[in-house]
Amino acid sequence: MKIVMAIIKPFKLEEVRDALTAIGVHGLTVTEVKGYGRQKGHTEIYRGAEYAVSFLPKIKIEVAVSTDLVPSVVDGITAAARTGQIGDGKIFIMPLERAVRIRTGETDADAL
Amino acid sequence: MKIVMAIIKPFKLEEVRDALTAIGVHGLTVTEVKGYGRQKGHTEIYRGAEYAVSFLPKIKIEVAVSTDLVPSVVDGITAAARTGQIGDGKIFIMPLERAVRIRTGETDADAL
Amino acid sequence: MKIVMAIIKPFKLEEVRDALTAIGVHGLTVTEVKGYGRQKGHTEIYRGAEYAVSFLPKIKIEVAVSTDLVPSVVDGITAAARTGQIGDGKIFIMPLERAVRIRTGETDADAL
Amino acid sequence: MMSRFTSPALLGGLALAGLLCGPALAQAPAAPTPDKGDTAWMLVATCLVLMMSVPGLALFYGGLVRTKNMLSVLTQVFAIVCLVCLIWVTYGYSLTFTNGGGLNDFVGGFSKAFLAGVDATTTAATFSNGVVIPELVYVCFQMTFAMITPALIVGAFAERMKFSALVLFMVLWVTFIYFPMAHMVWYWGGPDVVAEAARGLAEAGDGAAKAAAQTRLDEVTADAGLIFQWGGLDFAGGTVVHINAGIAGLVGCLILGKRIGYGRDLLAPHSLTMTMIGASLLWVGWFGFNAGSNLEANGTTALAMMNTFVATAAAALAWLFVEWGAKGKPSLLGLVSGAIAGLVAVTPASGFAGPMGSIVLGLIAGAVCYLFVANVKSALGYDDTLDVFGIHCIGGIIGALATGILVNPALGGAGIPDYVTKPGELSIAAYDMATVMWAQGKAVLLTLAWSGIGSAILYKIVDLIVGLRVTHDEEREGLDLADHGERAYNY
Amino acid sequence: MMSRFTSPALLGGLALAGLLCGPALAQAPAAPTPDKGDTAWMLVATCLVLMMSVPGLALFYGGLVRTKNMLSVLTQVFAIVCLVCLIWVTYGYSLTFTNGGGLNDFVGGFSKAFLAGVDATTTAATFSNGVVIPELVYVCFQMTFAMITPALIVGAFAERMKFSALVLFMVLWVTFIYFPMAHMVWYWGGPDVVAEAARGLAEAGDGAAKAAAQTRLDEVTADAGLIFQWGGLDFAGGTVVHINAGIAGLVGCLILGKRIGYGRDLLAPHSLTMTMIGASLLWVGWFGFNAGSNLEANGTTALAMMNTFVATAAAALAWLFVEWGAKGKPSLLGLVSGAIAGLVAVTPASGFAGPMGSIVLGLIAGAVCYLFVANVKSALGYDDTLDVFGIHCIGGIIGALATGILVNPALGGAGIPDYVTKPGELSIAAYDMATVMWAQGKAVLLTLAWSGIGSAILYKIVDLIVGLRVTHDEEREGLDLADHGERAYNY
Amino acid sequence: MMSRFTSPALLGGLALAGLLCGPALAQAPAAPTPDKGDTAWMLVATCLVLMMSVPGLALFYGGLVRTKNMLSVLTQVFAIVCLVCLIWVTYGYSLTFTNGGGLNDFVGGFSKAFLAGVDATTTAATFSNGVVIPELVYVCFQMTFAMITPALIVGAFAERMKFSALVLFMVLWVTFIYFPMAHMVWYWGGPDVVAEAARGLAEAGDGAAKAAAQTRLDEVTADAGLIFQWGGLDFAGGTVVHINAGIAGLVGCLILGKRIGYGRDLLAPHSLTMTMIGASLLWVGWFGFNAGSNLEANGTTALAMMNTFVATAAAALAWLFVEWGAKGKPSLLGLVSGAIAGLVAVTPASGFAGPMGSIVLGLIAGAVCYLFVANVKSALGYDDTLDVFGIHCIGGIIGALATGILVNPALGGAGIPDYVTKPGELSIAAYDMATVMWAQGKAVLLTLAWSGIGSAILYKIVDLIVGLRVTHDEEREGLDLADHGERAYNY
Ligand SMILES: Nc1ncnc2c1ncn2[C@@H]1O[C@H](COP(=O)(O)OP(=O)(O)O)[C@@H](O)[C@H]1O
Ligand SMILES: Nc1ncnc2c1ncn2[C@@H]1O[C@H](COP(=O)(O)OP(=O)(O)O)[C@@H](O)[C@H]1O
Ligand SMILES: Nc1ncnc2c1ncn2[C@@H]1O[C@H](COP(=O)(O)OP(=O)(O)O)[C@@H](O)[C@H]1O
Repeated sequence: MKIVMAIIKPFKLEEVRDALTAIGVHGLTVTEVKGYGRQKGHTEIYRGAEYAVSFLPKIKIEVAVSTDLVPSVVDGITAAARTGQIGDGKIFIMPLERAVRIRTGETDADAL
Repeated sequence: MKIVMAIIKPFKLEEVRDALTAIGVHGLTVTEVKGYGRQKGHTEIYRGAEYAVSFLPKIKIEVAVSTDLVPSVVDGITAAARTGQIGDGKIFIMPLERAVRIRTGETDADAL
Repeated sequence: MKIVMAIIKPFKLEEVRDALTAIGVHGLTVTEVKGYGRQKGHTEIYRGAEYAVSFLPKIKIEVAVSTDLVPSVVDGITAAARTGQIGDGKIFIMPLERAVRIRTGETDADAL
Repeated sequence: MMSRFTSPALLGGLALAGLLCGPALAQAPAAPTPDKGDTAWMLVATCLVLMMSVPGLALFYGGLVRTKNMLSVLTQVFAIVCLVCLIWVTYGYSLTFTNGGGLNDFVGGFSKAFLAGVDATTTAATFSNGVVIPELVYVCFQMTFAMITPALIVGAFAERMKFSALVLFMVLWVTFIYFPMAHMVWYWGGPDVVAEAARGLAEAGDGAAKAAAQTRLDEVTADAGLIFQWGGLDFAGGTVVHINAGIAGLVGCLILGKRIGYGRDLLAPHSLTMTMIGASLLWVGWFGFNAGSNLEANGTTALAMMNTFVATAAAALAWLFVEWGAKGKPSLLGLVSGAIAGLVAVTPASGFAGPMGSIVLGLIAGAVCYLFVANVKSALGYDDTLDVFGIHCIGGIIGALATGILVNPALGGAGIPDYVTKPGELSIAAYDMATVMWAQGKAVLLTLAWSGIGSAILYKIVDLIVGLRVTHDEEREGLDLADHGERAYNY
Repeated sequence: MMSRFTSPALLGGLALAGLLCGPALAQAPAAPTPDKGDTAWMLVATCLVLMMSVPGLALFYGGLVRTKNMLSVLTQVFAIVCLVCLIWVTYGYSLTFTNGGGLNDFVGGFSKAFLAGVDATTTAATFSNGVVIPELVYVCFQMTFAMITPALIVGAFAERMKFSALVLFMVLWVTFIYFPMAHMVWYWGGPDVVAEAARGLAEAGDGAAKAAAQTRLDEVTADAGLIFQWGGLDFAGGTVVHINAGIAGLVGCLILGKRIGYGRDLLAPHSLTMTMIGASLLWVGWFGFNAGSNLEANGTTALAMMNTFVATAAAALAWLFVEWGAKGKPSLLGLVSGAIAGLVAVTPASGFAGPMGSIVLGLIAGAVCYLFVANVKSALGYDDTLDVFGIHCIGGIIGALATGILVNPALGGAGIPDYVTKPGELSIAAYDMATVMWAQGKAVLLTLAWSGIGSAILYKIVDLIVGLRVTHDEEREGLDLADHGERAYNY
Repeated sequence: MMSRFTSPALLGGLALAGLLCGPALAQAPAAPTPDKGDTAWMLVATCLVLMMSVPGLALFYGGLVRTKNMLSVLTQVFAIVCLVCLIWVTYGYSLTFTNGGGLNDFVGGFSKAFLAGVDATTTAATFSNGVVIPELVYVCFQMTFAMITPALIVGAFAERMKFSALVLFMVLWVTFIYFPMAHMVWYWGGPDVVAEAARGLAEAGDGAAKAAAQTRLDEVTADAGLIFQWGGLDFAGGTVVHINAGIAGLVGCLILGKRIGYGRDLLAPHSLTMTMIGASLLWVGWFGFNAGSNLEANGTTALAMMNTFVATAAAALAWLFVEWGAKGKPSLLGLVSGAIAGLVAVTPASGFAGPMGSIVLGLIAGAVCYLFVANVKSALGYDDTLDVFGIHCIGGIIGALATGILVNPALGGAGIPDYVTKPGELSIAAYDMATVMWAQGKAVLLTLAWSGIGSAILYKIVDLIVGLRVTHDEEREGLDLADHGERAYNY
């Protein structure tokens, strides 16, 4: 199993969620994060004092999936989250050794 | 070492924290997240416009522990976080290659 | 590749960011988290009722880097985030199997 | 022919004495001096109406938009208040409350531009013979009405209009839509002038003298805005303020088009707490608006206050319970939206209706506006962000028409004042429903037409000059950062 | 026997002239006309008291609950205000301020139901002979008191009571608890009626005439609520408003039981910012409440304002410093809680005490309420969510008793008015501590009993009909989503 | 020598009749009785000025600090208001508004300590002969000025000053800086006293009688504060309130030093929403401040209101557009900061200038304060957290000097009153620019010196006793938790 972690633009969340549901992924966890990267931020001015804000609001999605699903998940996310502009985000894939569903105690594949 | 990542219901945080302390885990990191899964959300209505909210507030707990502790940690969390109802959440176990305590530079087991 | 996950004191973010940029890491993701550990929290009193608050505000930084960069990244973060007092935080290193840049589809090293 | 003076139209016209505004005619020093109790009340009423705009309306609206647009709404409302303030003293007051010569039916002139001739010693008439207030407090009180009316429109195209476009539009709108409307409905000579002319006629012998006196009286009663002459009843601004702003808002949101994600994404209010604070301050301030419109501190003022209490409560509960029944839950947003609908509806009726009539009016306004906002809007599918049309225009029309019915003494109403029959003292004229409703109907239609068409033209002009709407990326990022380079919150 | 008229009890009773409320008796047109300065002030005072409820109290309470229940508190307070508004004009005003015939000691009648006979021309008496105000402004002013009192109770069972249950309970509570209490304490005939009867007696010859005049005077002084006749002093509502609501709250939280996690989880206020805004608006609005209770704009009104300033400041600082000493930190919540405690305590005393006496009263109220909330409550272990009992009931009792002492001219107090000795002008009666304190004590006890027992019965009835409390899951999710389907914030 | 009485200095002095404050001299019962309209207005004005401090100023300031310091700002402002309240009635009012004997030029005495001799029957003079108000409302009104002035200083060293130090400093500051300043600018005998003496002189025969009358008049005119005698014009407190607090703030932030991270980290306002609410309430409340300073409800009150409207709007727009041009975006913070700058600048001029003059004043104040805050401050590099100096001191100086020009009738000003030439009625004295400006200049300089030097000494004293600043760790954690053990928000 893998944990697929994607950093995307906030307003893309709904589309990505739908894309994942479409390929049979029915659970995911979302976190509001701030991202720093190539995409340049904006400037805020308060009473003449200028502040360059380089951290931009992003959404982090974590999905645990069985290894075989990974490619389609990656493609699904990529397709749904892309705008073609800098700042679209990244997808990271990490190994997941074990998964447990708290309610039932089911493990691994059954837990997802 | 492993990183144990658990997604639980918000009001269970205190109990889970106590359970972990009980088995000798004295550090953890908590994140407020939103979860999507089997548990159905609620509907919000604003001036007649209905919105189905499918993302529910959850708490994500991340604990770095030595491998031998993993089973008891999983059991502890499961016991403390379970209500038996849909939405209790998941536990994910990921490999942790290295840990460092910033203050002292101690590494791995000593860092936890 | 690795995912370097660091938990630091909030007011150290800027310094850590600069340290990373200095060693050529130009992207990272930041999350506001709450930490529980050795560092003792504070007490809040509302109309005579005292509450011990043991969760402290921390910042979680996640950086995906090529394996060879890990040591310098760890050193950079450690140096920048250290105050020498309890609560400085931790650095965790996890394996990263794959990385994708959503905008271009580039993968792994090119995606970072 | 004296008959002319008992004609319902004129009685209606005189009934307008019941209207918000006395004349701006400065009285000679010989004239009656202001009662300090009236002056104190009008000073306070003015503060209350300012509080309706800032922070009241700004918070009511701001709480309903998404976080990323909160600051833009606050800025828009506050900026409009400041802009109109300067425009009002420059030429707005003059265009509204002076004789416009040939154009007098529609708009005033420039004789009081830059407040020429207005100082701490001049006075303005009220609706009681021989009772005046300092003209400057009257100018201030009227100014607060000119400030809030354009600010109401903001809600219709919130979250997408360019700030520069908004500023330009509002300057044009108050100049070409608001001032003329206010003049048409509220400009007249005041009770003493009418009484004097009427007395002249009464005392005049026959023949030439009588004819002359008659002509004089005709002149006096003709020296008023068009709708005033028609005899439309509007105690505190149902037509001038609410219908006027409501229709301008509808036209605006139709021309600007829907927000990105409208109907798809969750466009939930970012802080109903702020909306509730705003609604509460609007209610509190509205007593200055409605009860202040009596220009005196007397029993009628108390009546206007009472009506403003009960109609609001009735409408709030009506909306709450109808929604509870229809959607299964009683909502705070429904409760406060109903309250505003009630306040809007009772505005033109506040000094004319009786308390029980006002309760009925409130119940109707709350239920109808709910249906409009919850069903009609989605059915028609336009994106009136904060329901300016559904609440202010619809509520205003309900109120304007209901006023014609509830003024009837038989229904506990105050009746239509007549300053002519017994010059110098106020008598109540006979009530003729047909006449009154005809006048009310014409007033509503003219307002809808003038503001609807006029606003459409102004939007187009502004679109050509600076463009009305922000870019898609700016709209996504939110107007706060895009237009103002600030964020409402940095928690 | 004239002696009766100098009996302390009666003097105390007449002292009630100092009370919040004049009679609702409409005066004949012949009667004195209102001074516009008084009218202006009462119009404003009414707006101020409404502002105390919405947004004041709603924010003070709302800020103290958890985010997930914020919206429910706002909705509850706003809905109560609207409900009571309609009930008041329907039968509340009549039940409170008319003669109740056989039940007159306890409650009024229905002669003014639907505001029958009340219009823009009728007037209400004040506490000065020959001074009246428009009855409608008096009705509005009194209405705002009836609105805020039940809203105060909300704090006791916040975060767990079902909205439908709350609505039903409040309708019953104002009807069976509030209106009777207000009648018992505030209903009387007014100074002119008393003066007239007294003059009659003075001028009466001997024998039959004298006896008749005596009977007449007895009737007049008997035409008042029970506590009024006892001679309890309550300038602005210490018993009727604060003790009344406070005890009802205590009973409520005992019957509903503790919140889930009480004593275990961190039930911290979600926004002390909102609480501070609420406290500030309560203070500002309270001048309408206390100074407005004089029904005139004169020196006594200014005295009430001064007392409302200093007692509040003293209590706020007392709580701050006591807590600073006891817990090691000066807290904002302590500061504003003390301010409210001071406002509550000075309410019955505001027009009777002198400034220095009010400072002492404030210091005591702040310190005692702190001890109660911080120690006694946890000792007894009941879950009065927002300390309605600890602040309003305890503070109200302290104020009610202190009023009996501070009214003493020897302590700088205003003294007890006597309308009988010199009919037509106000004279100050001799001060007899025992008598006054006895009257105050009885008033407090009757209030505690009437409201405590009565409320308990009403809670049980409501529990049977709709159930008082939400389910565990709903309580965990929060009332905002569970009861209203909305969230206070969507940041 | 009568000439003395036409000397510009004295005329200027008498012009101070235009000042905020009448004397506290209680009039004999024989004296004129208060008009209830005036009383009503002053009661309201007092409520409005309290609302400026809490919640107004607290929110305006609080919104501008970081979340972790929000609660500390709210606590500081609320605590200052309560502290000054008790100090004022204890000895503040007496030190300000009684004759200080040998020190009378600089400060009053203790004859009215604990409000000795002040009760519901005593009255205070206004600026019209024969017009008085209840002394207690005057005491309350003045008290609200004493409350807000020290609270203004808080903004300069926000986010780093220790609460205990702040409490101690404020107690000392009002005692040694504010009360004397207020006495110097506002203490005088009132129009009736002057008129009586002048009449005496007029009626006096020649020789001894005339000399005696002359001496009497000299005494009367000499029984006033130093700046009052100089003839400085300050309608509502430009010097006493704004320059006074502004310079004290500058000195404070220089002594405490910069905040950690100043110039490096993003020290963005945590809630411009709160700042906007605060600014709006400040504007609304400021009508009580400026128009209330006329102590009556008449045409001049209306003039002060009008000026307070237009100067504010003009300054808000000036700042908005200048920043728009300079930085490329129109900001909400700029808009509301400009509004405050305009309110500050028009404060001393509000009853003297004409509307058009006030607009010009506002435009200048908005633009200059912007330049000061945006450029000068960063150039000089001091950390005046919330720009107390840049807005209140600079704006106050602009207003004080402009008042001397705009009072000129030739520029639409109200002119300088003269109570002597025609005893008993108000006449306007000839305008002599040099004299007036000289008086204004001296007033400004004395204020800067007295408050600047005095405050520096007090800061040092407090630093020695308790230490002014929190530790680095506490500053990082935020004052809310460090000083008060609470958080402003727990979302
Ligand atoms: N090395 C990295 N490790 C973790 N997160 C990263 C890294 N690089 C970029 N990100 C995340 O991806 C987001 C988008 O990256 P950015 O360089 O701005 O644009 P793009 O994804 O188009 O290259 C960043 O805001 C950040 O949250
Ligand atoms: N595949 C997944 N990857 C990541 N998080 C998941 C996944 N499935 C569920 N979750 C998280 O677990 C939470 C609970 O899952 P849900 O299906 O609602 O109930 P249950 O845990 O009882 O099966 C979700 O809200 C989501 O945050
Ligand atoms: N075992 C752990 N797993 C995950 N996070 C941890 C663990 N131990 C500590 N942390 C995080 O590191 C932070 C600092 O740890 P703490 O023990 O307080 O101080 P120090 O880092 O100096 O040992 C904690 O607040 C928590 O967020």
